[in-house]
Amino acid sequence: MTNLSPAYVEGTTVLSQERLTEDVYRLTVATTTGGAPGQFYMVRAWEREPLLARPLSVHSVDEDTVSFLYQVRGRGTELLAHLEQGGTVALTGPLGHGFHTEELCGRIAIVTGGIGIAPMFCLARTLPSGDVTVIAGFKSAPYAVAQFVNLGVDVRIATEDGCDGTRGFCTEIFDPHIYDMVVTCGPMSMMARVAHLCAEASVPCQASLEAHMACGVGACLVCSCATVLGNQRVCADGPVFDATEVIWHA
Amino acid sequence: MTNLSPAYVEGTTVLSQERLTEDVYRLTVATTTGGAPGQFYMVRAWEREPLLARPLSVHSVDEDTVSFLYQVRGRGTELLAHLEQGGTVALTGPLGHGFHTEELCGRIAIVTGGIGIAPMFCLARTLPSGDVTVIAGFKSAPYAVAQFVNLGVDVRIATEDGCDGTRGFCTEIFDPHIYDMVVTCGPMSMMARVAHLCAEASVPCQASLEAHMACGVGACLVCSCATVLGNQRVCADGPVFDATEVIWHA
Amino acid sequence: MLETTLCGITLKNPVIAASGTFGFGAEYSEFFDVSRLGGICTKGLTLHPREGNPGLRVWETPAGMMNSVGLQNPGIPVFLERELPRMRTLGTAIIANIGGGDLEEYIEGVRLLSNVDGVDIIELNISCPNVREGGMAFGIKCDVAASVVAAVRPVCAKPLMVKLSPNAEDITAMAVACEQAGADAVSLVNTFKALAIDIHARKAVFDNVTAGLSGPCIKPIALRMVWEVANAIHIPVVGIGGIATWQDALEFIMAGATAVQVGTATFIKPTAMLDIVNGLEHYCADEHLTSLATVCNILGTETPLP
Amino acid sequence: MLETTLCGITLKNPVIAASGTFGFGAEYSEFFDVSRLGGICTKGLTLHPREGNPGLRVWETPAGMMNSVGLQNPGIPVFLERELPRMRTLGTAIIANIGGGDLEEYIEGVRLLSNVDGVDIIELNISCPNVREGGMAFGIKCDVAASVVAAVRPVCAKPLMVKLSPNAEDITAMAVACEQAGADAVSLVNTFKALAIDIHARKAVFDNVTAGLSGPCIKPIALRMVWEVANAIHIPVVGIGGIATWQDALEFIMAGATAVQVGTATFIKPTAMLDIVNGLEHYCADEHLTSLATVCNILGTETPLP
Ligand SMILES: Cc1cc2nc3c(=O)[nH]c(=O)nc-3n(C[C@H](O)[C@H](O)[C@H](O)COP(=O)(O)OP(=O)(O)OC[C@H]3O[C@@H](n4cnc5c(N)ncnc54)[C@H](O)[C@@H]3O)c2cc1C
Ligand SMILES: Cc1cc2nc3c(=O)[nH]c(=O)nc-3n(C[C@H](O)[C@H](O)[C@H](O)COP(=O)(O)OP(=O)(O)OC[C@H]3O[C@@H](n4cnc5c(N)ncnc54)[C@H](O)[C@@H]3O)c2cc1C
Ligand SMILES: Cc1cc2nc3c(=O)[nH]c(=O)nc-3n(C[C@H](O)[C@H](O)[C@H](O)COP(=O)(O)O)c2cc1C
Ligand SMILES: Cc1cc2nc3c(=O)[nH]c(=O)nc-3n(C[C@H](O)[C@H](O)[C@H](O)COP(=O)(O)O)c2cc1C
Ligand code: FES
Ligand code: FES
Repeated sequence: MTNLSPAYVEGTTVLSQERLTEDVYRLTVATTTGGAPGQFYMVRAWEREPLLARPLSVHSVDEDTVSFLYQVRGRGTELLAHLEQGGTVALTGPLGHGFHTEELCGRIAIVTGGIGIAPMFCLARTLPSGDVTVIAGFKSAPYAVAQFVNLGVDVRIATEDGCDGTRGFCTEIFDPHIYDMVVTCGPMSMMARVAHLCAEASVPCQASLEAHMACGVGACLVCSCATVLGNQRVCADGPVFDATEVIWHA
Repeated sequence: MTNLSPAYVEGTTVLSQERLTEDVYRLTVATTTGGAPGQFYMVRAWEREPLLARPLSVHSVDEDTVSFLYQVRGRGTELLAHLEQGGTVALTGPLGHGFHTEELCGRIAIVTGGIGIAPMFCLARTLPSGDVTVIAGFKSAPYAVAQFVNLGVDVRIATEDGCDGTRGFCTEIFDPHIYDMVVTCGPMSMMARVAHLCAEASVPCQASLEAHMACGVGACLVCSCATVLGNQRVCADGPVFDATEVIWHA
Repeated sequence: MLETTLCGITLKNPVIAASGTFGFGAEYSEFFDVSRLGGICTKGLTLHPREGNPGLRVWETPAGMMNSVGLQNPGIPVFLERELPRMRTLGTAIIANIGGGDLEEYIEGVRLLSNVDGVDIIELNISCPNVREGGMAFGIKCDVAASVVAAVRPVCAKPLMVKLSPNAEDITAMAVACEQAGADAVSLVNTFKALAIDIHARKAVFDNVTAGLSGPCIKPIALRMVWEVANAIHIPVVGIGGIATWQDALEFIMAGATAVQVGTATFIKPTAMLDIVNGLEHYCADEHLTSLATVCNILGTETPLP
Repeated sequence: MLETTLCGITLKNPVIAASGTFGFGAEYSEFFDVSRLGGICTKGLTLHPREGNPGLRVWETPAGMMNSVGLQNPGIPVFLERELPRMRTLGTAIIANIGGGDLEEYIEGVRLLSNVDGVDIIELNISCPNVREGGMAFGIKCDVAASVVAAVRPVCAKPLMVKLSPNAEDITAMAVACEQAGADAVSLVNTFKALAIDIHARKAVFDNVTAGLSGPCIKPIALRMVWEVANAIHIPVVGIGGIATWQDALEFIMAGATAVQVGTATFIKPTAMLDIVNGLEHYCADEHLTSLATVCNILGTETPLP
């Protein structure tokens, strides 16, 4: 899928804000700027504080809306959660290089931890559903999985507290050998584990990385991650990288 | 009237927010902390920015509410204007020394410029209405005057654009000689003029001064005004001063 | 748990009201039990009374404020007569902050404050940026600062804490010089020399042109300075600059501060210091610390950058 | 109206993208017409490529941010080959910002940049706080700074602008020293050395312990420094530090800056510099100014405080 080029737009209208769990929300805004799976926006719903915008992946997209799925972590996401229908946000995006969808064929595993599931819905929509398995780990109650089921995608769940699916980490119910391609997003430690399993099984893996960002567009170099090609910018060279290129323990 | 002692209370509920003109609002909050005429509160309706709270006079008070009458001037008052019923503010107050009501007898003139009318309603309520004349100046359309009329107080209006009452400044329709006591609040230049007229006519005058404030409680000394007694703190020694003690051109 | 010893004086806790932001302690007594504080620094005192600076005295900046009070104070004799007796009833340590126009004024001021009961520590302000002859010159160059400290040391019968300016050429060298000249502790930082311009009037906002910047905006720089100084001297360091929460206070302690002072945050919330004391108490309880000393100066002395 | 001459180079307007915040100009071309800018400073270049610092590189503070990028760059030869040709198509002045580990690296780097078309000004960064040997040491002491400037001057065929550190012991004396050593202009300030501590991990947030503070929080201090420097030297001053609006830019100009650089504000709003250019244009029109020079350095040289 082609990565779209970005714009900066203030005053984008909030169409809906849904609370999915205690701390997970889905925000839908009216914009035609779109986005490919794995691309993200820098989102700002406040004037001066915090200083920087927050990166959020495109969760779902259509001609004139974009949705974000996000978890409240700190001040920025807390302010996002205060938004109501009719409110406005400033958006910079879509940004970055998303998933290499042209490489995704055969049996595909989508392995996610927690809010790492966010970018996967718009990805799954572009894939032939019968070939896709989502293996999603959560701390406790799962969220945002029904929509995958609706797509006809096979969903397997692991929860740390055992409240749903298998008790434990998603990496424990993930066997790379039965897939041709793997994509992953979640905490770095979890993705490192997925990358390791895939490397052992010689299965290609695309990982969507996280980093603290300032500009989000590739200009400031604060979001670097160590790769075999040297330091790369998560925002502009990624966020999606070939997992074998990432130096996971750097 | 006795000046009440202050408290700091967060989460005071907004009971109503009325817009009186383009940029003048009346905010009523649920608090039992009260206030004497001329006392004020440090008001904060935001978390971090602007840094400091804003001083607002007690406009009206009863057992379990306090109202403020304010004009949007900058960022702080703009944020106040965004408050809606059910919202909350942090209040420090009531603060300062209000009008010396025990001295107010005989024929009393209340001379105000613009939003300087704010502290006068709760003052007028404590005075015998037949003895009081309000002489209020405005740039354009007057506000908050009907309530004085309802008290039975005589109200005379001057507007700079002549849209109501006499065209010109309120000081032009104010003759100190026909009063026994004068109280004034408004822009410093206007109060200086009132003070001058009163001094010439040997009529006692109480003026409620303005100053930029930080603490509002007398601890930081940033709000000083020059008086014949030396520098005084507007927040703690005032805001109401004997006009003859203020050095108006300092 | 929070008890702290600062140059021989026992403080209930390490949270002290910063000079010039807490008057003489009476004002905020209406809002909270000020005896719960570790101490109170008086408004900056000078031998003779001062009217302070004319013109506007306060201006807001992003996450900060500038002030140009200019050491308005009743003078030390009036302080001793009228304010100190009342302060002594507040139930917390009293730190007399003293400024001065010249060396003689400092010496005479310290002498007067030394002779009275009820002043626990003398804080020598060599760093006020808002007075023409008022100490800034003393706070820039190490040798000048050392000479002031050396001059007042013989007449100072109380613990002597020297308050350093972030405008000093080299604040670490300055702290070392003060230690060598006989200081019992240093406190830092005072306000940063800053400027604001009224673009409509086309002139400086303040009559004095520059004024002192304080508040959350300066915290990251102040914290760095405290860390550098704490690793360079052997006497206690009191951390100051933009502290608004218990987490901020803890950062200063971890950077090497024995105690902290809180200024601007009190304007934002009168009870801010109480929250800080309570927050530190909970932190110690949660982390099973018997004393904050356990987490004091834990970054180590290694300075990776020149 | 806004046309500005900076050491012989004509800029469309006085608004320049600050080094390290605008890449090599390509990234933000997607958001606005960067040819409307007065100029662009490149990311800090060094003779040899650098990977920059490991660990976290950014942290937010009240009204500011700290960064620890550490001069990651492809090296001057690669810059000249790959980035400069593209930059030259952007239609704005190109200012090559150069850092260095040692004197030799500075000299060789300046020599390389001097020999090419398309670089309009060389900005000598003697002030980056984020590289171990990377210039900070050069940016603290006047004599060291002067020696670097004197050393590169003979090999520098372009206008030479020296970027000063707010961490300098005496930034005014430093500017004077650079002027005497042959600088054609100075730009100030670079970031302030600052510290943040992760209280849960009980260690510094950054691997390097300290990092550089930028953004609106530093504006009042940077403005004061620009004013002091502008009144002490005769070469142009470029003002930098927390500029986010046209009003901020105008304050720096009134304080004596010939031009300004904008860094962090672009992260907050990609088109911030465009708004500043437009705002200054409207200001000039509204005030009937034919040039901003009319309002440059209007506070006067009188320094009421020592
Ligand atoms: C490309 C990209 C896409 C992302 N997409 C999503 C998404 O779709 N949904 C979602 O909920 N989150 C997403 N994130 C993470 C999200 O940006 C952070 O959770 C958010 O910035 C936290 O901001 P805050 O102010 O709420 O928390 P803060 O107070 O800033 O921090 C709270 C916690 O979050 C961590 N954190 C802060 N910023 C980041 C960051 N940029 N990346 C990783 N951790 C961070 C901090 O270290 C801290 O532990 C994405 C991050 C990146 C880099
Ligand atoms: C004791 C006292 C009582 C007051 N009572 C009222 C009241 O009842 N109703 C009302 O509308 N206003 C009142 N004011 C004035 C009010 O405090 C200011 O208008 C307000 O603080 C402006 O804040 P801002 O953030 O909106 O504007 P800012 O952006 O801070 O400033 C906008 C303009 O207002 C001026 N200003 C800012 N702060 C003050 C201040 N403290 N005093 C005077 N001018 C200031 C600035 O110089 C500027 O010109 C009172 C002021 C004092 C000192
Ligand atoms: C209004 C005001 C007045 C001050 N007066 C003094 C003073 O008289 N003596 C002094 O040593 N410091 C004085 N200071 C500096 C503070 O004590 C403190 O060092 C500085 O404000 C930084 O701390 P903060 O950021 O917590 O406010 C003053 C600060 C402010 C804001
Ligand atoms: C992420 C980042 C990287 C920077 N890199 C450089 C650099 O390579 N060279 C340099 O001279 N200054 C560098 N700076 C400093 C800026 O050019 C500027 O001097 C400083 O940020 C203050 O301006 P501001 O407050 O507008 O950001 C950098 C600043 C930031 C925020
Ligand atoms: S966030 Fe600026 S380069 Fe990635
Ligand atoms: S505002 Fe602090 S003394 Fe008046």
